[in-house]
Amino acid sequence: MKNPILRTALTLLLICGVCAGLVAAVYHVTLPVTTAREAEAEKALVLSVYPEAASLQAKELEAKGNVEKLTAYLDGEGKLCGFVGIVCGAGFGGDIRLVIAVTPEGKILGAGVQEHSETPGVGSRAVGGDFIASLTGASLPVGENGVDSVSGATISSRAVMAAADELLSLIREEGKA
Amino acid sequence: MEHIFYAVLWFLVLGGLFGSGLAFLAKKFAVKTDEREERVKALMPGANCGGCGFAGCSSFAEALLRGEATPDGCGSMDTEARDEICDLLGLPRMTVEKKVAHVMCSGGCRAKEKYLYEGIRDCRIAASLAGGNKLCHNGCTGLGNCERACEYHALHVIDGVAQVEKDKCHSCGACVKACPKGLIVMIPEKAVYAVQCSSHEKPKDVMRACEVGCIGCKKCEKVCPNGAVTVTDGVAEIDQTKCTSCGLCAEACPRGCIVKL
Amino acid sequence: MITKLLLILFTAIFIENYIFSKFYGVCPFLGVSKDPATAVGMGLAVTGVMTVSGAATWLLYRFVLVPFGLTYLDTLAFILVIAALVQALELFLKKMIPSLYRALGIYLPLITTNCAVLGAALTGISDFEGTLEHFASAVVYSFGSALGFLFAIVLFAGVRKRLESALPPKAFQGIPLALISAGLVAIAFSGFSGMRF
Amino acid sequence: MKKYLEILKDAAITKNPTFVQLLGMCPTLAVTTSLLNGLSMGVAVTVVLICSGTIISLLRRLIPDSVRIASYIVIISAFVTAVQLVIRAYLPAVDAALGIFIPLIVVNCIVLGRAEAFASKHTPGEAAVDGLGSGLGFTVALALVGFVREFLGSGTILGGTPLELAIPFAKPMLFFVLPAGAFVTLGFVIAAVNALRRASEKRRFEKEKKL
Repeated sequence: MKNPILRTALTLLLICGVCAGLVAAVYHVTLPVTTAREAEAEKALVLSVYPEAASLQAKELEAKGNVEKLTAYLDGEGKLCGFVGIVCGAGFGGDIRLVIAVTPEGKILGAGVQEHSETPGVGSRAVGGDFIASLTGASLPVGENGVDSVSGATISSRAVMAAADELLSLIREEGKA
Repeated sequence: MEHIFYAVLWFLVLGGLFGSGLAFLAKKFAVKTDEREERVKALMPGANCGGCGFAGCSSFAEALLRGEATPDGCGSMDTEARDEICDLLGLPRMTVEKKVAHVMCSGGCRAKEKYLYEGIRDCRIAASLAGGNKLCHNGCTGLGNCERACEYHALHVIDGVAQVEKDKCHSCGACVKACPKGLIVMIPEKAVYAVQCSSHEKPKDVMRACEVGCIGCKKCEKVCPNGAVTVTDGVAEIDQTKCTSCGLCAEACPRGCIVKL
Repeated sequence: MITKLLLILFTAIFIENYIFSKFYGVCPFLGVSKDPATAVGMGLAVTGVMTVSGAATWLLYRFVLVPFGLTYLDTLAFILVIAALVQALELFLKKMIPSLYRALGIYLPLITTNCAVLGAALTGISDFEGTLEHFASAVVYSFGSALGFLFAIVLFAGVRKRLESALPPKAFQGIPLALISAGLVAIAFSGFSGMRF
Repeated sequence: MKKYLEILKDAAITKNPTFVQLLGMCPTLAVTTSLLNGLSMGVAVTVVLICSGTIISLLRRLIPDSVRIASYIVIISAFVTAVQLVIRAYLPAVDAALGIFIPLIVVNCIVLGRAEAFASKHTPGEAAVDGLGSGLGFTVALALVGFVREFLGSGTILGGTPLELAIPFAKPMLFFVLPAGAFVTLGFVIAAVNALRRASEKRRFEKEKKL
């Protein structure tokens, strides 16, 4: 290979091609496992928030704005039993992704946190068990119905409540449509 | 399945594009470098210690190529590298005996103190207070400026006086500059016996100040078979070129300040 | 649109500073911040590379990786682009501005392994939309983070200048003292962390 | 065999990437909020170091100098992406904890540093051992910093035994889990290691002097 440019280009070309091939193969093998695991993790989260969902059919609804996913659950005869929404709130340290189960009338059946990056020990108290548990049973919008924020973690608690309220407004729209 | 095909295809394209681009740029922007320069730079010890008086190995190499310096300017280069550079530059082969640092004092705790020094652990600051806390004017204060200056951890302050680990010394001279009292000199590595005192005081003062100070009694000078030891201005010195390391001077010295390294 | 870009710029420099709150690029930061001159030189070189690579990686992602479903290869593609950019910059500087090339010396190839450059490229494409507006915000984000890096490295070079005259215990000399003072500066930066726009 | 042990000791202890060469600071500061994170990051980096070291030293004569860095970094990032995909598929907890810092192993100064300084000049066997050595050295360093930050910052060890057992009435100090705490903790840990190294060197020198 007298021409150095050709030799250099060919070497880098071969290396990139082989590497890409290797990674693509690994991706191809791991893809089914990853998607299966993620779907299962999400189903587990939904069940932890809305146990009855296991026996109902899920109907995917159109999600807007901060609400990333909204599924309605109908029983055998097609009667609407409840909704489960995954909604994102802008917390102190970053996004807080919540999973909330709501009855058609707007009462929260259960709530859980999928992912947050609040400051450990400060913001995380608002995203911890007790405050989220206090949401259960309250009806939306939570601001007026007796759910008070965690002292010292106001931004995070307000983010959680705002996210819940936004889910409600989307559900009300769905309800009318 | 087809994403694997696309992945390989696209990366072949990207790899080829960048590969040829870089190769083309390398040719177009090729800076006319003297190919000897790469070779000489590769032979450098790479310590950038400054012992040769230049800002680092690469500038010393450039000076070599411009002929402004000679290969024996660098002490910490091993001999084969120096020979190859001499051949590359067409100079006669130079032999440079490797020099190592040597502390011209062995007082430390055995040297009495004028006052109790509780200041900052720095020889230069201590020396500014009436020449340091030792009775002996140019005694080692043992606060370790040289130890800190040495990149290769070749110097350690033990029992209050700095001592050199010969095999670790890269003869870069950093310690020589660091010692405020100029107690550190470079002696040939092969030296076996060396004087560890640099006090030019009168015998009476030396006796009062330090247990191992040289009082200039000239016993070593008389006993040395080949005149390598001379006492000048109250302190003995060994001329390493004449010294055959017979060791007679060390035995003869009543103070024990001629030491076997 | 402009205000949104300015907010991104401000956030990237102060709130999510690349050194003090996200830890991208700490190796060159510790290595180069000894002397302010090389710190500025390094900071400018990194700014140039980060901005250009921010744009190039976004375009590569938009027109190659997304349409062909190769998003899992983003790291591989981005690092290839960055390495090629740095190598090209190195050749260019060696020929056109040898003095700057010699001043940067070892730290120029180090830009390839600088976590900040790849970090900016990867964060730039998070919650990705193919719009021109997102392209502008990605480029401004890279430029802002580079300015944050430059600001942090120059600020810290000043701090380290003061550290030279300090006489800590032997074990703390050099990097440990620099790290602890970097920790104190990081406390100051954590004051920004709560701001939301 | 002794040669390999020598390389291993040299890479892991005498030239420890974190405490002696001061490389790989970004993951050391960012990921060591807990001992488990530190360990998983260390293991991931070790795997990448060994694989990339072996391959790079296999190809060392084929790669022309003008694209040397580009080719090394592509090989390294291929292994890193493979490790990332495997972790995302089989170890979700580790993926959640380490997140963005797994792809950043590609630009970890240790990996490319070892590739250029060692792997490109030695045989694959030696490169693999050197990768293992520096990987172990890095993992130990990460584990140490991770332990200190987790114990002081969130008062637990591996998420389990609370702080109160060790020191009565002690409350965890949030500072050590925050970014600023990372800098300070690493500073103190390196200072402690320096002190140990200096003391052992002086003791060794004194012992030699006595011989």
